[in-house]
Amino acid sequence: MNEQLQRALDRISRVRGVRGSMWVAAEDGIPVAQLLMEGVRGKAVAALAASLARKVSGAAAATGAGRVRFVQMEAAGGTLLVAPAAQDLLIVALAESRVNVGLARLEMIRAAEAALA
Amino acid sequence: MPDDIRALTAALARDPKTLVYADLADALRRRGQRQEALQVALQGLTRHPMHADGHDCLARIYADLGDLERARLAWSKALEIAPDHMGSLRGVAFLLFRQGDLAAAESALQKVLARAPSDEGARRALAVVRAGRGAAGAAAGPPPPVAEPSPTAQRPPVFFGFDGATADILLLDQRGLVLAGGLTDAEGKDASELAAAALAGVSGEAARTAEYLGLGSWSAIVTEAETANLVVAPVGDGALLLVRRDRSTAVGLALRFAERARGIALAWLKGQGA
Amino acid sequence: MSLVNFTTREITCKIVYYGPGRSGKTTNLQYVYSQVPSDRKGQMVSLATRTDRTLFFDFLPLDLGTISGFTTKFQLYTVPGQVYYNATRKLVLQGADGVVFVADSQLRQLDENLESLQNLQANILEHGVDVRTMPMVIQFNKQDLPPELILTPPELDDALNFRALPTFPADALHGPGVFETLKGIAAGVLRGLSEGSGGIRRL
Amino acid sequence: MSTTTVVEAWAEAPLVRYVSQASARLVVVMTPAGQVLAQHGFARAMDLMAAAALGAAIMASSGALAQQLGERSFGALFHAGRHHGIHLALCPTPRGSLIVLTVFGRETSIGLVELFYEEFAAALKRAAPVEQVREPVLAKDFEADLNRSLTSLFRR
Repeated sequence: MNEQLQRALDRISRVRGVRGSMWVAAEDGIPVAQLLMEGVRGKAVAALAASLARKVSGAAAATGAGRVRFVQMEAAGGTLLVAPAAQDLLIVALAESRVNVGLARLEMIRAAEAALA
Repeated sequence: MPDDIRALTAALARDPKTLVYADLADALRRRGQRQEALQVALQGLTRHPMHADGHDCLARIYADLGDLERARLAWSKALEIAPDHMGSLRGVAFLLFRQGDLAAAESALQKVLARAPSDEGARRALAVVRAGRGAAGAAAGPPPPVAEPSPTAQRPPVFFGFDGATADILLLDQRGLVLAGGLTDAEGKDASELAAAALAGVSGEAARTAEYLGLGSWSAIVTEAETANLVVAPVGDGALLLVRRDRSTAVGLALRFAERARGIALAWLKGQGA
Repeated sequence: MSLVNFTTREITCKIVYYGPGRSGKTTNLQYVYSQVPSDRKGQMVSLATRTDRTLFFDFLPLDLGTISGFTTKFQLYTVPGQVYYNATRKLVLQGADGVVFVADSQLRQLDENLESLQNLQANILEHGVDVRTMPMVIQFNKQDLPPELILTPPELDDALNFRALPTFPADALHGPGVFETLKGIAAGVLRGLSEGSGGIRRL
Repeated sequence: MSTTTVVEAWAEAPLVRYVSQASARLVVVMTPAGQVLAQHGFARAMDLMAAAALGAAIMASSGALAQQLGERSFGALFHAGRHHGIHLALCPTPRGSLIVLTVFGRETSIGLVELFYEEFAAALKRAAPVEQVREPVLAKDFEADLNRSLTSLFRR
C-alpha cells in the first residue's frame, strides 16, 4: 500500500511546476505520505486543502452537482489541486501557476482511481 | 418608509410594551436595514427577555450581519425558552450547515422534520446534507413539487442573455445571501439560498488557504463533479459568483464563460454602489 | 500559586487533601459537596477504582464567596493514599497553595500517618518549595471511633505535629470538624495573599 | 461567560485569534497545576475548572509516563471521539509552562487545529510576561469576610 502511494507521488511530482504532492486523510487533514520541495509546509497544505475540499464538496452537493472528482484552486502565486480518493483519502498537489494542469490532473485522477482498486 | 414598517413603528410607539417589536425588527431586516433591525430587537428583548420569537428574530439579524457566533447564541437562548421553536430549530440547522458541520446539521434538520413533517425546505436541505455526507441512498426520496413561485423571478436580471441566466449562475455576498441570478435543482426548483449558504464558506476558506500557502489572492475554483462542472470566482470586494456548466462542457470553456459573467456582475455591483 | 485576576477581582486557590490510604480524604470532599448549595459548587470529579479507592484524584471546585472584595474560588483535590501511588500524588501536589493533612486517628495507623507525612514533605521539596512556607493544617479524623481504638488529639499532636500547625479533630463521615478544617486551611492560604506575608517560598 | 474570558490580559488577543482560526469549540489555557489563565466557550465557571483539572492531570500523567520511557515529554496529545476531538499540548512561555486544551467538532479537523495551535503557542510565548512578584491583594482583616462567606456556604 505504502509503496503504491509513494509511486503515485513520484509521478505527480515529475510534472513540471508541481512543488509538492501528498496523500491526506480527508477527515483529519493530516498528511499520510508526501513528497515536497523545500519550503513547502506539508502540514499546512494538508490541513487547508482537506478543509477546502470539504467545503467545496458541501457546496457541490448543495448545487446538486453530486460527488466531487477534482478541485482546482487558482491563485496569483500558484495552484492547488485536490482529487478525492477511496478510504477517506485525498490526493493533493501544490503547483506553480505555469503548471500543466491537464497533465497533473490526469496523474492525480489516475492515482485516485488506482487507490480505489 | 413602506407601509408595514410605518404601521408597526406606530403600534410600537403607542405601546412600547407590546411584542410588535419583533415583527418590526424582522420587517426592517427583510428590507436590509440590519442595524435598525438590531436596535429594535435588542431594545425589545430588554423588556421581554423570555420572548422566544424575539431571540429568533435577533438571531436572524445577526446571521444576516454575518455574526454567526451571536446568531448561534440567540437561537440557543430561544430554544432554551421554547425547545420546539421551529424558526430557531431551522436557524440552528442552517448555521450548522453553513459551518460545514454536516453531521450536526443532519440531526438538527431531522429534529425540524420530526415536528413539522411537511416542511419542504427542511426536507430538501436534509437531502442535500445527506448527499454531501456521501450517505448513499439516504436521501428522503425526491422532494414533492412545491407550489410557490420561484423566487428567481424577483431577483435582478443581471445575467440576462447568458445561457442559464436564472438557473445556473448565482451571485452572492460574503455572508451567503443571494444578490442576483439563480440556481435550480434537478427538478427545476429554486435552490439558490441553500447553495449560497454553502458557498459563503468556500470563499472564506479559499482566501485563507491562498493566504497561508503564500499563493496571494485566489481567482477561481474549478470543481469537476459527477453531474456538473462548477466555477466559483470572487467578484469585487466580497461578492462571489457561481457558474454551473454541464459535465460535457470543457473546463476551459466553463472558465471563459465564468469570466464573462464575472465582468457583467462586477459592472452591475459598481452600478449598485457596492 | 494562587491565581489572582485583577480585572474581574477573582482569586483561585488549589488545596490538596493529603494523608495515608483510607484516612478519609475523599470523605471530607464528599461531606463538603453534600452540604454546599449547588450554585456554589461544581461537579465532584472522582477518578477512583471500582472499589472506590482514589486512583488519581478527586476534585471539587468551590465558590467561597467574596473576601476583601475578591470573588474567591477554591479547588479541592485529594491524592490517592496508598504508598505505591506516589507518582500520582506528586502530580496532584504540583502548584498546591495549601495542604490539609488528613491523619487517621486509629492507634494502629500511626506509622502510616508518619510515613505519609514524611512522603508529603519529600514531595513538596521535590517541587522546589520551602515546606515551612506552605500553608498547612492537620485533621485528626475518625475521632468518633471507640476510645480504645484511637489516639486523643493531644497524643496525635505530640506524635505528628512537629511544626505546631493548626489541628482539627474530626469525624468526616458525619461532618464534625470538616468545616473547621476547611476554614483553617482557607485562612492559612488567604493569609499568604494578605498584607505583610511572604507567601509560599521556592527554594 | 460563554465567549472568551482571560485572567491575564496578555493571553486574550492570541486566544481570540486561535479560536476563530481553528474553529475551536472550547479552549482552556492553564498552568500545569490546573489553574485557568484564559478560556473560550465554557458556559459555567465550575465546568471549566473540572476540565482544567482533568486536562492538567492528563498532561501531568503522560509527562510522567514519558519520563519513564526516557522521553523528555510528549509534545501534544490528540483524542478523536464521535462528535468531538481534544487536543492537549504543552506550551513553554516566559510565564512558565502552560497547558492548552482544545475541544473541537466536525466543522474543523485535527490538521487545522494543529496548524493553528503552533501559531497560537508562538503568540503566547511572545506575549507572556515573566512572572512577577505579587503585591498583597487582601486586606489584613480578611478573616471576618472569610468567616461570613464560609458560614453562608455551609448554611450555618
